[in-house]
Amino acid sequence: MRYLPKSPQERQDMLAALGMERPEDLFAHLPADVRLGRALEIPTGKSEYEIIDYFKARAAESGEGYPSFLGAGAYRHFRPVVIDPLVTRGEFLTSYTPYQAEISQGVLTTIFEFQTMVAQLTGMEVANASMYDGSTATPEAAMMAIRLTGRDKVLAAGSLHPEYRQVLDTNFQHQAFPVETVGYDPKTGRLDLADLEAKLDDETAAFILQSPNFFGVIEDVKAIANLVHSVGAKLVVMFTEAVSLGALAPPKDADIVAGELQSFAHPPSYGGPYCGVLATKRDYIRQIPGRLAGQTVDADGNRAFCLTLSTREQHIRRAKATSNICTNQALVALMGAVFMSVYGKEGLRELAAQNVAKARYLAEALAAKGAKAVFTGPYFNELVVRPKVAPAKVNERALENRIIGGLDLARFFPELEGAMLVCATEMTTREQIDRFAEAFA
Amino acid sequence: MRYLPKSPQERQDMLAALGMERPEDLFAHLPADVRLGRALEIPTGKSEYEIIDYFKARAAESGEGYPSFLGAGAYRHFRPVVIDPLVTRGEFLTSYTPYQAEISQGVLTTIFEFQTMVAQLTGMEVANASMYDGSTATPEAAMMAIRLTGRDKVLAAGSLHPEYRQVLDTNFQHQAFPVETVGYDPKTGRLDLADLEAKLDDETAAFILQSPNFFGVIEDVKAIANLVHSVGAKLVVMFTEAVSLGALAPPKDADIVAGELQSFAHPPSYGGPYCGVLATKRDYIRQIPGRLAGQTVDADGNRAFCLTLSTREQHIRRAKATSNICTNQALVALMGAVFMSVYGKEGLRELAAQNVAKARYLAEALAAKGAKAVFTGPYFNELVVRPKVAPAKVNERALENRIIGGLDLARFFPELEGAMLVCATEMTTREQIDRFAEAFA
Amino acid sequence: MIKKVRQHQTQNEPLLFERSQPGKKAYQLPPLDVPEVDLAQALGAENVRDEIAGFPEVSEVEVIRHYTRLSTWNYAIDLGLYPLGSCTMKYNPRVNEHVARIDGIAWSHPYQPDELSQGVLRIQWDLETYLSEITGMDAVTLQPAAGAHGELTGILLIRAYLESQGDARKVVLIPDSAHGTNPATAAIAGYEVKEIKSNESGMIDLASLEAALDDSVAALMVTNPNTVGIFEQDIKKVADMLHAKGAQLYMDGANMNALVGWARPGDFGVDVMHLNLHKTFSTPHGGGGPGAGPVAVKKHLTPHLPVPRVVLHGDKYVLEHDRPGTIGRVRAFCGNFGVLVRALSYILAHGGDGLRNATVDAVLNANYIRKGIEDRYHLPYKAPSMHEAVFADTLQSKLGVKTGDLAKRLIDYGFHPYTVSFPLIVHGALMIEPTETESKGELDAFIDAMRAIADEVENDPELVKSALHSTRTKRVNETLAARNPIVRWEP
Amino acid sequence: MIKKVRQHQTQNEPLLFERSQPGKKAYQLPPLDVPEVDLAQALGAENVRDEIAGFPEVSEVEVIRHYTRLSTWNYAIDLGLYPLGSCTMKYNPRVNEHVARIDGIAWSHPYQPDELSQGVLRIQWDLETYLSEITGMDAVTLQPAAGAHGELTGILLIRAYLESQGDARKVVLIPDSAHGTNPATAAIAGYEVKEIKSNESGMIDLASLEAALDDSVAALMVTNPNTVGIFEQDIKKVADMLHAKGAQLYMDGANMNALVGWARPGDFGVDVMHLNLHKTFSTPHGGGGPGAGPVAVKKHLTPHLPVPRVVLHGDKYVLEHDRPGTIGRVRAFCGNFGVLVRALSYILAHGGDGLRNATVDAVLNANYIRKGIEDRYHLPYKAPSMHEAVFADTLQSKLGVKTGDLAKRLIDYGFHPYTVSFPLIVHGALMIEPTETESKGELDAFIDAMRAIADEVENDPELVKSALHSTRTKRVNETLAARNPIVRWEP
Ligand SMILES: Cc1ncc(COP(=O)(O)O)c(C=O)c1O
Ligand SMILES: Cc1ncc(COP(=O)(O)O)c(C=O)c1O
Repeated sequence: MRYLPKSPQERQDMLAALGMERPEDLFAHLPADVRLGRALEIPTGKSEYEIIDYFKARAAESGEGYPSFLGAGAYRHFRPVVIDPLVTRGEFLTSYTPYQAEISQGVLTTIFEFQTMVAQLTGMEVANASMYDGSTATPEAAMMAIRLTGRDKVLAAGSLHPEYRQVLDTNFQHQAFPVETVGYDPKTGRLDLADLEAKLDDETAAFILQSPNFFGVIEDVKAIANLVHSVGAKLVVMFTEAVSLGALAPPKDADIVAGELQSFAHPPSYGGPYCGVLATKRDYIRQIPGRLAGQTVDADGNRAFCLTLSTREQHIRRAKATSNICTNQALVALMGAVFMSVYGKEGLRELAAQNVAKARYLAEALAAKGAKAVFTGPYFNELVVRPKVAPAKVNERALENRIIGGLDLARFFPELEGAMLVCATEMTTREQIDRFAEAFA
Repeated sequence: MRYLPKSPQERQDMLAALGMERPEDLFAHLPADVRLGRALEIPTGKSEYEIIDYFKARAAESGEGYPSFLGAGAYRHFRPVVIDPLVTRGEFLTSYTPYQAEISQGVLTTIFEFQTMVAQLTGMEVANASMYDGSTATPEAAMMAIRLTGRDKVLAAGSLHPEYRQVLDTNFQHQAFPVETVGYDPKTGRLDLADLEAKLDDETAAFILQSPNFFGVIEDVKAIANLVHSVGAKLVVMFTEAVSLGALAPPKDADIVAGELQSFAHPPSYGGPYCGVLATKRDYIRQIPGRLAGQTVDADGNRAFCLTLSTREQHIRRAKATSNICTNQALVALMGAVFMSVYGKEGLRELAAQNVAKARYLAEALAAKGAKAVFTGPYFNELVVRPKVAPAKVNERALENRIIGGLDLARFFPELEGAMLVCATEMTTREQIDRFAEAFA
Repeated sequence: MIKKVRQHQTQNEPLLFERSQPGKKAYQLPPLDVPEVDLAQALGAENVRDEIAGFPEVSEVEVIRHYTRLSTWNYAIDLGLYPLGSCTMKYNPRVNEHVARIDGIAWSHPYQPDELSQGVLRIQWDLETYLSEITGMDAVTLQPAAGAHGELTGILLIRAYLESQGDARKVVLIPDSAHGTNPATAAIAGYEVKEIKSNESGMIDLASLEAALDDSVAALMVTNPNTVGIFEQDIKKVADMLHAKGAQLYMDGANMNALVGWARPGDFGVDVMHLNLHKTFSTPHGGGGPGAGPVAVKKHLTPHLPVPRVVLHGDKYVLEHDRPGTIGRVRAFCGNFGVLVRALSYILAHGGDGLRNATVDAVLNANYIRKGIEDRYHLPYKAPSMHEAVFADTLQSKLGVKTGDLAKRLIDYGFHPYTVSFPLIVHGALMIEPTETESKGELDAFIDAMRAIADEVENDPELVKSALHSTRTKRVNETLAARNPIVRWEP
Repeated sequence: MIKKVRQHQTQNEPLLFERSQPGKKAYQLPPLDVPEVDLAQALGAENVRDEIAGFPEVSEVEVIRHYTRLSTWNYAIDLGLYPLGSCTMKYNPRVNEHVARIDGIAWSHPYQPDELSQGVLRIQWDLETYLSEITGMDAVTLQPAAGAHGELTGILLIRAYLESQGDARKVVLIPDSAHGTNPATAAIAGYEVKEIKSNESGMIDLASLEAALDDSVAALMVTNPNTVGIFEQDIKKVADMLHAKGAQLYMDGANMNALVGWARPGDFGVDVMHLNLHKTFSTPHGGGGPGAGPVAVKKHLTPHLPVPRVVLHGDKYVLEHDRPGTIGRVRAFCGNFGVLVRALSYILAHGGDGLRNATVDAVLNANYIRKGIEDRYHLPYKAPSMHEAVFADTLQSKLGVKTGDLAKRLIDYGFHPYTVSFPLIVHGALMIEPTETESKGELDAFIDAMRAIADEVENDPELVKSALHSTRTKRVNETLAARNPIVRWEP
């Protein structure tokens, strides 16, 4: 088999060196009743051409080439061509976690740069090397706030990505940590500050906000931070659309900023692998979950990098670790780092500005067809509209024109029955928007 | 612009360092009447996404995804997936000709391995680093024979690839080198030995044969070699389908073997870039055109490689060089080397055997529709058939089913009016053949 | 004498931020095909950021050179043996990368309608089917993003099941040889961790298990083969003991590369387990991730599996979201889908027989190395090795040379070291896992190097303790890094 | 002090043949979907070969490691400055590689019908159009596979034209500064070569031209800017002198990177020229090729252009094959099409203004380097430099250090050397062409290195003469290689 670099003779020689004759002998010590007496029922091995055909066939069954107006936590953005040739260099693609710093400086340097760029982007002081994704970063951030405050009540905005909230609940339901929801203003789509104020108390460890929130609406982080801090709780600000940070004031009043970096160079890929990030204040560094690369020197006095503060982590601290995370999303983080290198300071802003412009054109095109924006709050590249017909109907019509429509909000928000979330990015063309608008007629 | 790594300030500083103010100053010394007074009429620079869209549109206009039964010097074969990730590593892709051996051992080693594998494949003793392609290798091989023999008359088989012959004529017409054609047997499709014998004389420098020839027919190289050598001439054997060498006895009775390696890992790519090869006897090494990598040692006594015998080449020998070739097809040769590494000894044979089997199935499928094979000689993966209707008609029908048919031979061989050359490779599926056969009904 | 590597130059490279110059660009966007908008107007002036201070500005060629140069400072599987015990660093087939990038797969959106997602759902269905067959379990969820995430999912499944039986219980038992994620996971799932001693042959000590096993115990988390590379001979008895007490058996499947095609956890009493697709199933580690940690369960746990589930309605695949007994959602969307694609590609390439043969070579390689050096390094446990062999630096530490020193010296010899100082039950551990994708030549070179180093320790211990001698970066001061953490660049 | 590189390890690797073992495989083919056939039966037993003696047998992971390891022994543009004079080693944009691999482009067959080839024909049409605009010539053929091939095509065009005027003539004049391919080409085209001296400012000496110019002269092959990087001030006069004698002016366009957007050969009297797309237009050199050498001509030469020609019939592109005056076919099919795709991609990326700006930076970089070292190295010709600056080792050779030694020492400093000992008119030449895709930082580092080496020559010439000191392969014995040529592996 092409993945096994042994000739039959070599295999025999090696068995002989062990005083064995047949491969079976290697497993002779397994208790007879645990050994599998038969071959696995999996079709015999395929050539790479058959494998490619299999996946091409699957791709053709998966909406290949359809324009789409879906966002809601997974966004379509241009991927600079340089990304794949760089991240698929064997030295990056096929290396392990850089525990042996001296022969891992390549990866370590990119992590250090990644941490720096994420911190710059989010307005925080420090960032970690990555989390699984935005959704799993949510309980990690909440746990961190709980450790920081010694309190255990958590509040979460009702406009937090519903699946992020579900992941938070799954993680918390079995610990005694209550999670309460703070409502949103049905007019603006922004957080209901009164409700927040009412629910905040000196038991509150953290309030988890998302901005732009699930409805695409930009929150007033400063005002919210003041309320949260007034009771000594921590403000966690989540984001799902990293591109928004090219234009939006970073949530620097937050204590922890966590979110999803998928928009930076990873295609939607049916939901993963993505790249969670977690950034915070320098003072909280010892409570950060996951890996951190730090700067130091080597024996020659040259600048060098290594994984650091690992006493926080499971392989040292075991049951008392800040998190159980081990493998993270390094390669996707590297894609993000290359993406940020390519766009840079001016590029990210221009990219964000194009997203804003496309979403405005989309909003007007749909409004012209009677699908008005549901919320008045400022939005980035997605918004909630209420078509004259049912969202399901709109999407059905769009699909007939080989267009993937928006997200029917009834799925997550019964009170928003009849409304849908639509998204436009720099990849969405005017012509696609015009065609999509037809479905609202 | 993204390809120019200068900030505006840096550019100004550098101009200043030269005592200049404006970019124009760098060209001030050009005579006024040669300077271009206007901007070039080329649309302003495009983003890579627009560039990709442009080429995707062109691809869609170029028969993308059509099965094809064309061969005739450009063949469709599987490309092992490992090839592109390896040959596009910057160290290979973006390096120059390895004149500085000490920092070019990577490329030099691959050339040395390439030369070895080509020699093994062709049954010759030595091979060069590559020629432009099979067609240009033809006059190079002929010139080599002329130098070796001191004679100047060249005979070429009528079944040599017609475009190879045209290139030979273009190169020779302006030198006093006559080129004569040796006919083929209209029954077998093999060389007309009598005609060869009649035309060979002691003026003859070389006879240029192709096997498998343009009709896909395998020639009796040994018999032909005997005739050619009997008058002291050199036998040049060309090939266009390298995969055939996985199954066919190598033309070891030839003095020079030249041909086209495109089949080894380069897609048809509308005709190029391909990879010409030239192999011969060790005694003739100083008459070889083009680059040669040779083994030597470095100052530490370690095995090393370098370009060698460059006294043959234009940059040293100038007007007396064995050829004017400088840039060759190194990267395509590297693809070929990786291809040969992947298939190896057993793989090439199995690959060739699959081609033989597919071509036999094709022949039977077409015969069943009344398109009989025109020649009786043994063939590899392409053959000449005579459909009941005109080839143009067959191809037209095939095209209606989104299939690219065969080559109408009337284009090159008036006497074969009504016949067509069809090819099947390991990529041609039974189902495609069956569908193509419909067009012959 | 070092035969594997030779000294060469590698390019230096500053940090991106040190390369940055105002106005350099590596990007260009297509012109807007819709009216431009004023950001302040559209977003509200107070919401618009000023420039991202310190963010890099470089050109395309500088991006290419930056990452290309950095890459040359890194060791990788594509360069040679990477014998990290417990990590299963095997060859990552390139076709996996190729198929994961096919447009319809890479660009499919998790919320696109099921009828337009039949292909991506089928991929998950097929992978679940094959993983069930390989593990001998009844069902699989592909949601978890990595092994540790799979552990959490698995423990939550046990908790949900036990709750449905009336009592979630309080304690999770974990052998002292376990990986750190096991106790960390149990704690996060709200369980108290009790450690079980290993016996003199490196296996679970049945007596200590017996002693610790009362009806407060929810589960035992066992790794099999365990972290010293030994198959737990009594695994069935262990399962019976647990089940008799109403507790569940969780298996950490990180070492599944030793069993695929030869033994199935489902056949030896495991109730729930995770797999590491980035180990056993060849998806690339990429410098630390991404991975995927599917969880396989027995029938009694299936009602509790996380949502969504891929189910087949007639001939259509659909995502099922509401399942009464579910523990809920463990990750947004459908897990690390792109990693699942790669793993399926690997399984298709091998097929059933191929996977079985791969396991043979994995175990053969480990034992071949064991045989090659066991006369020079202390082997604490003599039981037959499976996919990895674990040694101790006992002989060398007598001469003041520790496993960490041996590891650095191994780098001078051109190899990535084994896993250092894990598992904790072996003092000064050298944990060596070659995997099946290493040639005899590479293994022989490794054995020669290990033996040569053993000689050096005897003849010139200083040479070994003062390693590294041949890398562009010499020993890195990790203490300094931790004492004064600098985790970002500052102007 | 060397700041650009640091020593690191690189993996050793034997030749493929030395890795080979009977029965190892890196391939698998899909099962045959048609009946198998017996080779001996199908082909005739006498035509079937026995196994390919010595051919390699390795596995996929070994293929990956073999070429990956070898690649680490190689310098490249992606690693740093590659200032080979006359070679225009500029950054090769990755998008070019991407588009050349789009299915419909990579898999289009040269004999597929024109109506099914509109896209690939349009690509050629657009490229010809842009190259005509850039050169100021009337027509372009894309057939030639490289510069030298373009030269041959161009000289054959001149021959055909002169023949059509009644006499092909006998002589081609070539300056002594010319590249070796020029005389080699003229000879192959059946012309006698007469050399023209350069004058003290490195330009064509009009007197010697005058003297050599009689009606046996078919053409002058001039490189402009010439190979010392200087623009031929009298180029128009030269053209007039030739035309007055009925001779043609051929321009070697290898140095076109100095002129694009600023001056057009068609505007200064050139009748025919070639371009090197693998220089000026950024297609990768790939270790020596492939390239493409389009030839641009004035109207009077168009009837003789090689077949096929892409022509527009109404709104359809067609390949025109029969053209009475043509010199015939210079290459099978349509030239190095994939290279043409990359060059067009480059032109589209820059656009007209962009190309002009790129030329500015190319000339700026060359002059910046010149300025940076002209006080330490002898500059034989003082005329303003265009895209490259040519120095001589005069000062250093006094101390016994030759340009070749300086080049090797430059490698120790982490740079690929300049072009050594060319052009021949400069004794001990250092021919330096940075191109526009180098940053100021990279140029400053190069200047520092050149100056440091100049110091070393004065303080410690031996150090320089004994270079290399830092590479895995030390000075290679080229004499031995030539004396006893081993050009293939033998068991
Ligand atoms: C035995 C064992 N268990 C669990 C894990 C954790 O898996 P992951 O890193 O995928 O979270 C590892 C990985 O190192 C391991 O070796
Ligand atoms: C001045 C000059 N002319 C001609 C050539 C030959 O071009 P090619 O190598 O593409 O055949 C070169 C390339 O080195 C050159 O520098």
